[in-house]
Amino acid sequence: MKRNSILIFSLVVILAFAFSLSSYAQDDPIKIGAVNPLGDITGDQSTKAMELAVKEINDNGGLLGRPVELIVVDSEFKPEKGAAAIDKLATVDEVDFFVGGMSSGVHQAQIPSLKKYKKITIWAGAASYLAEEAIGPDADWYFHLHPWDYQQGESYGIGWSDIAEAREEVEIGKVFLAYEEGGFGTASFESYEVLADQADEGEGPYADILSDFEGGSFKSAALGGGEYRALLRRAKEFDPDLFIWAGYAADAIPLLAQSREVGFEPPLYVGAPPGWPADFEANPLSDKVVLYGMWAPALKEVSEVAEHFWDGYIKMHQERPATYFAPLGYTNIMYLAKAIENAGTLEKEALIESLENTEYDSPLGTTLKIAPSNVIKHQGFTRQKILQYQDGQQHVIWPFEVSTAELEYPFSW
Amino acid sequence: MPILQANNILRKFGGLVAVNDLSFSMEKGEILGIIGPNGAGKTTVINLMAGTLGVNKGTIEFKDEDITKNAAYIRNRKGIARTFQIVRPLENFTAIENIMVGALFGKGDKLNEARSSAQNICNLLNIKNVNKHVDELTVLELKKVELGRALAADPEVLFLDEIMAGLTSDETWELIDIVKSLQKKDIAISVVEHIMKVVKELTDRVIVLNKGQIIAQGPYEEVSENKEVIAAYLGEEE
Amino acid sequence: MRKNLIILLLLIIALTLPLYTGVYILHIFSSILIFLALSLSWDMMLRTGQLSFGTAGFFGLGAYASVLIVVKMGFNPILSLLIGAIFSGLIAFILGFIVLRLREIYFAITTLALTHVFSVIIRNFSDFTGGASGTILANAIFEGDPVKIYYLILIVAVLVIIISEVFKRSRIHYAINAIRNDEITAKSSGINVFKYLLFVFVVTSAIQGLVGAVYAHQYAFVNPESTFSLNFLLLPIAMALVGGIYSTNGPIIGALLLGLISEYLKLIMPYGHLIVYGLIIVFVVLFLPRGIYSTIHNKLLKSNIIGGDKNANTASK
Amino acid sequence: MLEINNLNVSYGKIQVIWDLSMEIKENEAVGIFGPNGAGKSTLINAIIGLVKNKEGSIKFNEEKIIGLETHQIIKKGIALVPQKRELFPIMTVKENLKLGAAYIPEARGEIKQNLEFVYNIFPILKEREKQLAGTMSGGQQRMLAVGRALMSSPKLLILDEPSVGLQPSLVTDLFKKLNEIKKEDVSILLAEQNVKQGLKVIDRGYVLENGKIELEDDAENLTKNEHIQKSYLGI
Amino acid sequence: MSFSLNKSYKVLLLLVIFIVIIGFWNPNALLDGLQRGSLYSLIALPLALVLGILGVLNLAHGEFLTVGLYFIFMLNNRFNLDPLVAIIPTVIFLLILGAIIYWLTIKRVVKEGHLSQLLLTFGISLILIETINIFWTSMARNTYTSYSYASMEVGGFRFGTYELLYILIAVLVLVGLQLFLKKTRLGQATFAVGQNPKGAKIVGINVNYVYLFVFSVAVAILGIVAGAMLPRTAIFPEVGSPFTLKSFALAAMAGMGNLNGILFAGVTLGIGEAVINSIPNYGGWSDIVFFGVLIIVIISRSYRGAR
Repeated sequence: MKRNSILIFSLVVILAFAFSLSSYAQDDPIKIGAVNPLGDITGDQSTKAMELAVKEINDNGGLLGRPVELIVVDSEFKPEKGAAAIDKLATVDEVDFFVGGMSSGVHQAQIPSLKKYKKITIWAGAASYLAEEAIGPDADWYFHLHPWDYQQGESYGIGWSDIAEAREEVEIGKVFLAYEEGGFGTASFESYEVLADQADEGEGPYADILSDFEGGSFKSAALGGGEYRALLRRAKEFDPDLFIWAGYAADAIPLLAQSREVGFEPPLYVGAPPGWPADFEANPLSDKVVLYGMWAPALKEVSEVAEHFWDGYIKMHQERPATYFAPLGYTNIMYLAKAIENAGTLEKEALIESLENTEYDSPLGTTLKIAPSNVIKHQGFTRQKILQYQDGQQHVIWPFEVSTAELEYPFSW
Repeated sequence: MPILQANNILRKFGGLVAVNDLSFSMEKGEILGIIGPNGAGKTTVINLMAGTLGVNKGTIEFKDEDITKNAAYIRNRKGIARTFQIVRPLENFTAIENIMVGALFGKGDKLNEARSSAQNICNLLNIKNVNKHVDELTVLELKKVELGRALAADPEVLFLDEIMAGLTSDETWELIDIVKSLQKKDIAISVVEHIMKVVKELTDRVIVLNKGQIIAQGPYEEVSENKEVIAAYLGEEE
Repeated sequence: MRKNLIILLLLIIALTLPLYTGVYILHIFSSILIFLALSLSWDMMLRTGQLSFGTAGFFGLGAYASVLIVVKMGFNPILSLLIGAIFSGLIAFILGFIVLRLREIYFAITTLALTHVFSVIIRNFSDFTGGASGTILANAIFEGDPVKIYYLILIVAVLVIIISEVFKRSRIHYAINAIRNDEITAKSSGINVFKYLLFVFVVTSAIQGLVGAVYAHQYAFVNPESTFSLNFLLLPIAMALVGGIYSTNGPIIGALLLGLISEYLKLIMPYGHLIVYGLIIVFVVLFLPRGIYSTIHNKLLKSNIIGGDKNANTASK
Repeated sequence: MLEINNLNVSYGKIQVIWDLSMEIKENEAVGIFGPNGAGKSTLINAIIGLVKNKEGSIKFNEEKIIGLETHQIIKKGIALVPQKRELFPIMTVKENLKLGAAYIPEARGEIKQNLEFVYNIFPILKEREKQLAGTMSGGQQRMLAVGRALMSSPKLLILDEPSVGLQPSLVTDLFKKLNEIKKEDVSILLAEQNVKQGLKVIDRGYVLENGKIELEDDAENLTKNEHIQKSYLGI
Repeated sequence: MSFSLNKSYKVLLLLVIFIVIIGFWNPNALLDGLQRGSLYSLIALPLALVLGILGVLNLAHGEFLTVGLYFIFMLNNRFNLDPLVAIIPTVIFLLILGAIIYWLTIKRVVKEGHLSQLLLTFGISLILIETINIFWTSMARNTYTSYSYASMEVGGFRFGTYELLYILIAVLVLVGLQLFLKKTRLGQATFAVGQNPKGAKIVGINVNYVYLFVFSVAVAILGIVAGAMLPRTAIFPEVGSPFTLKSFALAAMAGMGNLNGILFAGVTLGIGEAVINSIPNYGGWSDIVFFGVLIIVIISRSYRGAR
């Protein structure tokens, strides 16, 4: 008897739950399902940029004569929630495509689900090589836009080689990497180690420029750390030509402040977090700090797409894009739309072929082009950019084609 | 032959010697009274015998076996049971479940056996509200439950710590009769009591403790005349 | 009789769920069952009076043990789930001799600290564990078949529910309930307190290890950040408390309710749903302090709608 | 001064005090006797507001105090010497005493006189005024508890079984001090198991059995009364 | 509840020896550890106060710090108030916030068991984090102050000066609390309630009022910490969260309610962490120091039977 109330109660909850879902069922539009961590600035802005793209597409009459609908589910940065989101989008909303991004941990949990549906998936986040291995070489429906962690290290090697060639005084012999001890930083370190070994053998992108490499880990302020001085003193002793840190936005200012405190002044001070703090450029400490990334607001000066995106985003959301995940999210949708238009159909084989062949001039300032990477067939961007904070503005230094300013060298307090 | 024997046991709390070089023994079927003024160490003696506390020195023998090193639960299983001065019923249980705990673990009954042995004990002790939660029981019932839990372990030695405290006169008599009936089952019983009429009525023999030592022993009538005992109780008259 | 009927009905619903719901609902229920099992295992330890904060730690150990044994030694995945359970149980057995001397908040903080220690050790032995990046499985268990995974998790959850009920109906119940109430009385009633604490600690840790292993195999990866996440501690506790502690039904109701509410809230309000979630928790503590199950149950009991089945009514004092 | 009418008190579901009425007059010392568990402490806790579950009327100086919080009742001029003393173990003797007055508006100005008064009655407290309360012997702690209660310049002093845990000689000593305190315009309510000693202090007494008053008489008659002698004067 | 120092003389001696050795071997680690450890202690003090006096384990402790940091950030951002000056309004704001939260929620669970308190404060922490997230997003934010990275060089030994402020504030707050507890009427009431709530009622102390006061003051102290921290740290919605556990660890290590002990425990662990941090390639183990030492202290204490 006592379980009766429980039973009825659970039934009511289940029914209400199921009922709420039925309202999602609609037929007509092309449905794109996005999974992003909405509580986080990256996921939030990426989603908003996707909404902008969808709005633009629909304003232009949709795709293949059909409107486009974006259905967003929050991953909450939790693996099981992110994976369930894929199932919801596939089975309840019956979306045609998956898009989304961020955390590798969440993405790894989504991969079994993605493999179940084998729908065309265009992923904007997750850089860990483990995610790539988990996807495996056979997933021809899987397109990955963000450069993998090893590609990032590679591309900087190319960039610095270019810069060193163009600017005689720039020296990149000794590199010190400070990395946060979690998955993100450790993956960077591992890929740098590989590149350094290659350079020792006279191979790889760092072959001509790198002579000595050392790394050290720290606990990120984002995870309760924030004490870097011991590590910075080690770096100071090592006396690198290029100092680079791979941590999170929360580490940016404290690291700089503590570097200054211990008197550490490397000629190149580089940060490679996934995002930067709000108004970082307004902080005087930021001057001449080099950053790795995919995008800078300044790109709107040299790229029409970037300018178009910038204006559109601000108009629609009354806020500025603050992370490169915003233009990347926009790219995510626009690239898919363009491929659909090129293919003229939603049929999977044809569309995959079209995606392989479609090139898209992205607001990131580079053209998106699909090529195989270490494991998967369909990798999008492989290059990051080298940027620099100059006088309260982010400028693109390299690739030279889209550069908005020259490297200011050397870094000094 | 004594069933339980304490040889020169000593227990300190920090610097305070609570029980000092104490020896005594208990025989089958006798009721031994342990009396003495407040703070004499009576409850400590029970704690030491039941294993709730360990001794610093000395040995305890039960049926010619050295049990000094045995933990409380082992002593209980071997046949030494006790009640507590302030009743400590298991609050989430009903009356009968409290008693079942004794049967289950002290005696090693199976679950269904334990229920029937507990029911038997309830009958023996005249506990009527067997399925009431302990927080609904009267003081007398709680005392009986406490006694019942100890009895359920089927003990050969039973320590009763101020089991009459807080009862009315009628209730006290009821409980005295119950304890006497236990004596007939050949259980060696030891009672700590403040109420002298109970001691007088119940015990075959008493030991009088003061400051952790025995100052007198023998039948109650004899001991109650002892000058040292009276002084210990009343203090030196000024 | 009637009670059995309802249990049967619920079991039939659970067993036939894949027939009339889609993959998504199945996935949600799989997650809920995972947390349900964790919540119940935490509650089972609590019934001894020991507040454990080690749930996430043993969850993570089990996950790592089972994944690594598959990746490094090519074990059968199903078998590896058992290895996960055994490994967590074994570590709990060893640690139990040390930490089960502790009580209350000291036990809680030590088990929590152990969780961190586990994760730091695993992160730093990167050659074997994959370090901070973690390790992936080539394939999710059952090739990711959601129905099979659902049944696997259902079996685990039912197993845990059965263990919980066995605990409630056997002498274990009398022992651990007595220990929680009054350790000294328990000892002088012949109960080997340490043995029972150790037993329950090992069993519940093994359950947590098993659940961790299943979770890892469902998603085919482990890494220190997500596998030792405090979500696997805080959510199960919240579920048990919201539902009602010291019972089998409480954590079940709590897990179902919080699991469904959180998913539902997320769909109806993408932004800020966690605030509402927090408000619900605060509300429950303030107005239903014994948890939903116990509150409803006691109300019904008082109004004599249901009989005096006192066994089930073991809410906090 | 204190007037209790038809008081019923329960702990949870168990009713402990049944329809109890009693009174204490100005400058009177009243005893409540009864064995363990008779309800003496519960009655005192009800008066002082430490037990919430109660019905009936309790008036102090014509003012209704039932339902007030403990700290409010204390401020009306009632002081308690609890059975378990309830001292502040890691404060010194002097600090403990001062706390007795610090939160009573009337007593705050009289700290000096009261301190002197207490030291006079219990010279040992003066000797040990810098010692931590927790390190003193049971008897000294009892004196400190009485002293702390006196610091609040109470009109009514309630003592809950002050003899528990004390050596008989100390009990005798303590009750002598109570006789001294009695002279100082203070009413006393003394709950005791130890009737023999208690009767030396009080003017009038109630005998409590199972939450009900069985007997009320003046001290002299109580001493003679067969009933209590039999039940409680065993030793 | 023991505020006394007496028992910790031996520990103190060991600590001094430890510090001297570290000082000779690696002065940088010593200073880093002292500064960090002081910060840990500062944050742990109010948690220990609430735990010791109310008996409430506040899981939202770190979130109150977060709220303080954001409040100061806002004052700095909008009104250009220096973070250290902004401490004053922030302390007042947090005092009021603490009082409100106490009245609305904590008050009802003070007498309940630890479990209700845990769940309640867990709910509160969730609400606080998510509210901040909605207002300010998850983006990390900073203030800029020119003094926050100042450093000095004495005889070739270079060290940062700003975080010396942590040590100073930690000592000041601790001394202030001790003086307050010893010298003021409210402080004595607090001290009394901490030792014996029933005894406190009996001497006429309004225990509920003391609880309210202690909880609010504990939250308000976090305002001071927030002001000192902000120039050196980035803020984001979870910035305070990791400190709850660390504070709890320190309180447990010091022994419940031992305020002096918290400073010693914090400094010891801070130095321990700094030492591990300064060993190349073993920095990843520094968490082990914190939790390993914690476990060892708790267990060894239980073996001595002083639970």
